[in-house]
Amino acid sequence: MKLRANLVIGGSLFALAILVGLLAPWLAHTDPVMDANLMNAEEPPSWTWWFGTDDQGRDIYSRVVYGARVSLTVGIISQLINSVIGVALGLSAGYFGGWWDDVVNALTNLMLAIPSLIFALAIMAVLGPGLTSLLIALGLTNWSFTCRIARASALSLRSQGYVQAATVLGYGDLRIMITQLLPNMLGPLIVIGTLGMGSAVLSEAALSFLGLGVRPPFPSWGSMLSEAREQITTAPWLSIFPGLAIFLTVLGLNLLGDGLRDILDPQSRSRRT
Amino acid sequence: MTGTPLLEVEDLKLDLDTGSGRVAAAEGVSFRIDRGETFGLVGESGCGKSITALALIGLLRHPLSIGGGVIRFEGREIQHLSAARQRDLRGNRIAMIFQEPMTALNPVSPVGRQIAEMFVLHKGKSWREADRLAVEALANVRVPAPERRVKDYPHQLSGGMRQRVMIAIALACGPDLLIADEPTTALDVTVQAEIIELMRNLCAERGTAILMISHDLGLVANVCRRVAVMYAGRIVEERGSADIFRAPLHPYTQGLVASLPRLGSRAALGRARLQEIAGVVPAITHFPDGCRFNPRCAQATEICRTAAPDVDLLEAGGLVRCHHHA
Amino acid sequence: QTPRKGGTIRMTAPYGSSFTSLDIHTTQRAQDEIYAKALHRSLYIWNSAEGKPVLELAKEDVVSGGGLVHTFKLRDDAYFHNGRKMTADDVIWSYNRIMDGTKAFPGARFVRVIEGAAAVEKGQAKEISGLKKIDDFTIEMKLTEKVDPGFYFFTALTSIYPADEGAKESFIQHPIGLGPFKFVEHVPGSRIVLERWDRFYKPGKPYADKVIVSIMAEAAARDVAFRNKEIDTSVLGPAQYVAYQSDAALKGTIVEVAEVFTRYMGMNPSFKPFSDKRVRQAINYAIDTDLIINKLVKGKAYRATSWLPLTSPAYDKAMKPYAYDPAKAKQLLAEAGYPSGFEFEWTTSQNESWGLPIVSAVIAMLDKVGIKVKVKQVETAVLAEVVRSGDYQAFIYSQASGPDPLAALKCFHSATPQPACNYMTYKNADFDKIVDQAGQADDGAKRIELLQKANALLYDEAPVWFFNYNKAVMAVQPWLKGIQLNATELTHQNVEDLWVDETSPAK
Amino acid sequence: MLSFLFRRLLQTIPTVLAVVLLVFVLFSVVPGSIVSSMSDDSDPQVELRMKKQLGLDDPVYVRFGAYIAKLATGDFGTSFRTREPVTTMIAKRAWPTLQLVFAAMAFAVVVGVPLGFIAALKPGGIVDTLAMVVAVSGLSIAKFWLGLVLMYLFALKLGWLPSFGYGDGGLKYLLLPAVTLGVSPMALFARTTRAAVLEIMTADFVRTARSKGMSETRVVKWHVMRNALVIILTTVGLQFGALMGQAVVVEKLFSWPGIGSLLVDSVLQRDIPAVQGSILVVVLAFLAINLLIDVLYGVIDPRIRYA
Amino acid sequence: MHEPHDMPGEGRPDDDLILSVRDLAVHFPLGGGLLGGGKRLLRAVDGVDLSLKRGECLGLVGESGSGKSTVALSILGLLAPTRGRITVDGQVVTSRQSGDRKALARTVQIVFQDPYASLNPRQTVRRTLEDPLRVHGVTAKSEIADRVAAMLRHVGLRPEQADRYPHEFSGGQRQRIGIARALILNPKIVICDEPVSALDVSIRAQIINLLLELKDTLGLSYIMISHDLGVVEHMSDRVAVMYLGRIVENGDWREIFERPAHPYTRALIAAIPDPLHHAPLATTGGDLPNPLNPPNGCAFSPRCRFTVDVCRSEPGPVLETRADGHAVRCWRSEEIAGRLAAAADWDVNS
Ligand SMILES: Nc1ncnc2c1ncn2[C@@H]1O[C@H](COP(=O)(O)OP(=O)(O)OP(=O)(O)O)[C@@H](O)[C@H]1O
Ligand SMILES: Nc1ncnc2c1ncn2[C@@H]1O[C@H](COP(=O)(O)OP(=O)(O)OP(=O)(O)O)[C@@H](O)[C@H]1O
Ligand SMILES: [Mg+2]
Ligand SMILES: [Mg+2]
Repeated sequence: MKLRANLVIGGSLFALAILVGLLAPWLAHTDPVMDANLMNAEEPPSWTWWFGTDDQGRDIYSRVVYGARVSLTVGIISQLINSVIGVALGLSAGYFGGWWDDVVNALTNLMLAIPSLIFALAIMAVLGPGLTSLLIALGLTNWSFTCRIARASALSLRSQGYVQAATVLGYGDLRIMITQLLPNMLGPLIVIGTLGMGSAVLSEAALSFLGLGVRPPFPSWGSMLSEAREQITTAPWLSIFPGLAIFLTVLGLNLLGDGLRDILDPQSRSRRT
Repeated sequence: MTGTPLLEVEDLKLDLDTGSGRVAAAEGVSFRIDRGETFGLVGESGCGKSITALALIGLLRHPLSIGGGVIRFEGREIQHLSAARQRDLRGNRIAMIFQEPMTALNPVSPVGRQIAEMFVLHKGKSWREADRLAVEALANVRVPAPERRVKDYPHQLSGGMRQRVMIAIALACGPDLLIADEPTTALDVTVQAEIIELMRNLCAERGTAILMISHDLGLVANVCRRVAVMYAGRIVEERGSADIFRAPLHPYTQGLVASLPRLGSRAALGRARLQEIAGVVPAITHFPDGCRFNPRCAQATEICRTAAPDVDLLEAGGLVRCHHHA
Repeated sequence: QTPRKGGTIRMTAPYGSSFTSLDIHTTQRAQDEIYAKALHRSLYIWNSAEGKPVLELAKEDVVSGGGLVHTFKLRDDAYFHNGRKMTADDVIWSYNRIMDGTKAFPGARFVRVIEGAAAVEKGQAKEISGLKKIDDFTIEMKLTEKVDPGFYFFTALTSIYPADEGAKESFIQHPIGLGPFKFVEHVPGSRIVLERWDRFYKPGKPYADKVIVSIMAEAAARDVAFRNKEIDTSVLGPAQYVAYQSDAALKGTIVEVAEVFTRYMGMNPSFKPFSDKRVRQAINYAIDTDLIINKLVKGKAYRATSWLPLTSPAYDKAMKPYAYDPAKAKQLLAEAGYPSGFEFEWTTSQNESWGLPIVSAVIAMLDKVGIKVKVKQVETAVLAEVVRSGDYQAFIYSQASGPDPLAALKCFHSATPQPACNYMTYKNADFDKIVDQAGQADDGAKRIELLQKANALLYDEAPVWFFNYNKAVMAVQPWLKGIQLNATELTHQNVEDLWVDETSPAK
Repeated sequence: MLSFLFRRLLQTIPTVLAVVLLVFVLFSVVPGSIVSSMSDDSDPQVELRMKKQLGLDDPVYVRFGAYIAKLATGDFGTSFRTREPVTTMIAKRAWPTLQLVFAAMAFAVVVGVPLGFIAALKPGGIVDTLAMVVAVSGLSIAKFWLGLVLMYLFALKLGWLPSFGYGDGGLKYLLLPAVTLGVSPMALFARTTRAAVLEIMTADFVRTARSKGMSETRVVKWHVMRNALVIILTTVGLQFGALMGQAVVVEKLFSWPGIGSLLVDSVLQRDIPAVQGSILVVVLAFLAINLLIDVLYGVIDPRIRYA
Repeated sequence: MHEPHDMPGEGRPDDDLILSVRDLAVHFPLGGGLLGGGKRLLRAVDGVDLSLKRGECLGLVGESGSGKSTVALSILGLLAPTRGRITVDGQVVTSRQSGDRKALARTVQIVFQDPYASLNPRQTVRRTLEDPLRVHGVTAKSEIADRVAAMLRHVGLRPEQADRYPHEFSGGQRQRIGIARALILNPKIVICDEPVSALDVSIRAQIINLLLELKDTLGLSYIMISHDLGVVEHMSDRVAVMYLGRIVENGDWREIFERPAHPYTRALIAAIPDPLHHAPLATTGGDLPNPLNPPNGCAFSPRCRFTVDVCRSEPGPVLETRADGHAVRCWRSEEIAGRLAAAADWDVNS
């Protein structure tokens, strides 16, 4: 019962966020960047301005709607990069073992030892702010967990009958990894991926706070929230709506991850939450 | 030791909550065990042996529950007792050992302490006293150097040793009934022999009755005086062990006895094609109508497919649940 | 009201999450001078009331040698915090130290005005030849140009160190100065604590027993702390400026001053469209600068009428800013050959009052006259480099335009190299001539007149979009008295003049 | 045991070297240099001289070699920005960060673990649902936002706690930042504990314990807790890393004088020795803590033995 | 039914030998990783000689951990032997070289114990059976389809079931699929590693019968690994008994079961409970020793009723094949045989 609630609520929240992002041009009332009209600056929420306007007179509702694109792009793409790196390294390390495994292990330990936010911060400082840098910074710094899981799964699957059978049948290594191992470790990986997306959205906000976020004027929720923080008492709507958008989306992803875990990865509940 | 049997199970029904309704995982289970008796319960995987055992000791947990019937221990109904009263019986009067001695012991607690707990729980001993008694208990199950072994953790012991520790725990308070749920399935034959002998001897000394659960008919027949065979949640035959092996009455029992190669049979009779039991064991949610064995039974007739057979009490003692037993 | 003695002053350092260094010679960040004003003293000091530097460690300055030689009579009652009296040797030692070429102290650019200083910097001499000790409290200083040394020797970059102590390694952990307060404790990244120096040379001062300078870069946190009465001063950004103005309880705490910083968009003349004066003017016409100042900067700035700011002695009240006139802008663009506009890349930092938010607002306005903008956002440190290397098409910046108007306008002199401060590599022979004349002028009024002329010329030439002069705003708790309206940097307070009354919650 | 510790220490050396190399390579391609951010001096010669003085005109590999050589003697170099030895800079920042991280961890453990336990005892109950709603919310909220809200609530509205700063190092200054930092690990621990306890409750040995006639409370106390601890400990160890990362945000928000804010400053100002030093210290701290946790494992879980 | 290979295969020419294992040793280094100090060697297999003739079924029995599966995996090239030489159908097995791997795949295959873990849950039965053919260069679609259908029929499944996933089958059916997969490349040798021990009791007979049938129709050779002595006796032509990484007895099935010469073999047989006698079971002393720390001398000496000094000090003698093909590794086998023949009640525990 709880399982379904997780999935349904989480799934709907995430789906909603995606939908908003996709339909942004139709949902938004105004252009999120160009329609700055200082005459309308800092209007509180009203029938005209659903979420109010910011200090440049831009419609916050429209910016939140468009912000979904940036924030979700950051979440999804950076996590995809992480997953690809993590799976490629972890899977091959677990399967081949030996020196390659040692190398991957060392790399993973290295990545685990440097807090990812700090690593991302350093990369951002080097690359400069902007969406691409952000994708790279977040995409390169969060794969260690995926890698560990992939490696552990590969290690345990490697001794499974069907993988041994495939070897005995003369399958090539790549074929074994792709057709025998990968499909059977997908469950936990999807779960981690979902949770990872949520943390990437939060990391984007944190980096924005530190002054190294997405390059404006294109709005991301994190940069909107970060820019609005000074006015939290005087113009709370500036931060409430992007804050809520982040909260609900990450909440959705976390719930979805939990729900998926119950279905896809039931045995590893306690491995990580 | 008079008329009241130690344990009496009558028409026990065990429900499984599948999430979309309840199904009976076992039903109409009735048997009785006298003091000091050895009673065997045999059946294939999933036929309901373990849940029956758990029901007896009051350890069924959601999604399983007792759906009807009576469990009497020394003449008292125990299935409705308060949790505290049930706990007094559990471990103290009715003890249980499980299949996997590795996982059945707490990996981060020394085995001595796990035995000592019994004395603290049921005998009101101090830990110090209990620890001393634990050494004794370990010595009783013929563990060499018990003073040293009590400090060991389960992973430091071999499978056979672990099962001995389980037996020590189970017999610590001198229970009247020992439920052994496949105590040797995870062990090698040589170790199995030792564990079985140990159990048999200790229980005989103390007059403890044994309910021995296994899927190995040969083993149960060797150990127990009476044997019940379960199939798909029902007891299909219950008789003296020699009888049931020599002249099985239920087609399923017949199949079991004939289908497996027994040691020495090839030497004696030459290699013959083994007799097969057709089909597969039905899933709990898809028990067939009528006799549950009918889709696999060579002798099935129309009635087998429509009506569930009743229990036939045999004159020579024991029972059979078949429309056609001769 | 007579100042109360005692109490604790709790100031904030809002420009970063740490002080750069306790060796004030090494750092030129405004952040660091906040504490340095309490700890150190220089030859001169900025007098906010008069709007110019005045003598501090010297009692008298006699000029001779065609305006190039200055003979300073030093105070004989200034004691370092270790109890030793300051002498001419300390001044000479300090200036020599600043010229140590291997250390690249930022104050070198001021001391370099003394003859022979550059030779020390290059390692060709051991001591500055233009600096002579006459006696313990008299010093002679020969300059390379005819300038007012006050503008060169008033900041903390040229603080006088005790010659013996300053050379020790431990100095950086436990600095010793001549200021009204002596060093007690520094928790890096958190705060500096100073306590009254009893032998400070101004009688009766300082008033307070203790000064705490807390480092608080986060405006939102500062806001809470100020409202919560945990700090006595807080620098306000535009948003909070508005909020405090509209809050009855806080309105009275606001202190504001026009600072000598000009905010502008610099245009690179080597980028084709910007080489045309008409295009540059068109940009000035196309932007509704007042609207941005009112709405976006929330009135926390003064409209720029040309380069020199309100508080500059050479400011010309008669000047009027460019009007908002998109039609005129379009026309000028058409005349310049860009009837349908063009596109340029605009490099900016994130700064809230002269960076990205402004750029975002301007984009929309320029869009209306057909000019498209591509934003390139960089960090402040990177922007500084970009600006000095000329690696931009346009940038937006805040540049010091005072206190010395001559120095400020020299930035547009063609002889000034780009990395120095001629960031737009501006070249105009007429302008050069007027500025050169102003430099030679002996008469102050004449000099001002010439500078105003140069300033007006810049207005027409429009090498930049004249945006605004900074209005520095600080909130000051009602119990803190004696705040000075320092146009060079409002947070730089002569702490000996501050005092707190008994309503202060601090012990 | 000692040799185990020694071997583990040896194993950290490659990690440390790799971190050094990584940061070096990263910042050798960086645009904008410390020199330009420190002075807008007009004289390019000065800049050159300064670069020379800071050793910035050498090729990266030379600088790297020199750095490693110094590092081997325990010298982290001199900060470009403050010209102080990095070692002293970090030494002053280490204690506040340690305080913050450990206080946050303590909060997370003390609140999160019991919360998870309580939730697991009645899965699906009201307490469980509430606890898990809190937990998943705690994981989903932007940290600096939470910090601001807490600041407003506890400092401004209620006036219970100071809103910022390290103050005199007293406990009251620590509370808000520590709670802000601790909320997400707290949520995580609540979830991990709950999951661990639920899983252990289905373990065979728990069934054995029940078959002994033990009450549920005793089952939990005698058999579940210690096993759950093993799982929780792993999460705690890993969370230290995340916490040190998040500390960057919290320290900046609360003007907390720790390594995190030093790091951000240094990164933004390209003070490579300071960046290098701070990251190294964070990594070393993380490794040390995890070493400690490995030792703790041995205490709690007898299956792990160090030869 | 007939008993095709019931007679010992003496006198057959040596080229009948399809598999030979000489002095095989597989040692696993343990510890040495993150935890633990020096590495310790686990001698899982330590000097094993085996041979398998064409059409023969060799039973391999022994307690858990005695190294049976390790021998199997080495023959399949899945484990690199520490020592020794394995020849399969004239070809020397080396592990991991993919060229050889394919050739080996067409000669030796394996049926695993656990029918649940040995099928890829994400592949249909068709993929499971077609892929090996493709890997081995069969490209014609029709040929692939035909071979898969034929194989499914061989193992008693219907070809239309091919598009289902493993979880849609019962345990017995899965084991049939596992057998089909092992046979799809027409191997000559099939290693069955406990093929029925994870199956429902009532299903076992089906699989045993199927395996015996296939052996005859397809002319296969088997290595049959099992705990269940009944099954081994039923299926094998020859039986090898393993103890702690070594073969302790090897011979014709009838010899082994009727005249077991090694005390360990005797103990194994004696420990089987007799359902018809409510009699005590024969017990050996204690458990299998820790393979990391094997006893000195003969590995079985601590558990053996006949242990004398030489057993404790000297490792067991070399496995010597007697004239009747029977080989025993025991210092006292002759002696014991003589004494017990006289006593005749050796299986009753003292
Ligand atoms: N916790 C549970 N949830 C759902 N189904 C259960 C649960 N426990 C038991 N069952 C079902 O109840 C039936 C009887 O299970 P039980 O464990 O008694 O079988 P068994 O006869 O002991 O078999 P085995 O030989 O495998 O131990 C099985 O079909 C099983 O799937
Ligand atoms: N990959 C491995 N690494 C380390 N030790 C191993 C490995 N594989 C097997 N072993 C060890 O080698 C010994 C022999 O194992 P093997 O699986 O061959 O025994 P087995 O006779 O097949 O036992 P079972 O009857 O339980 O299948 C065991 O002690 C086992 O623990
Ligand atoms: Mg069971
Ligand atoms: Mg095996």
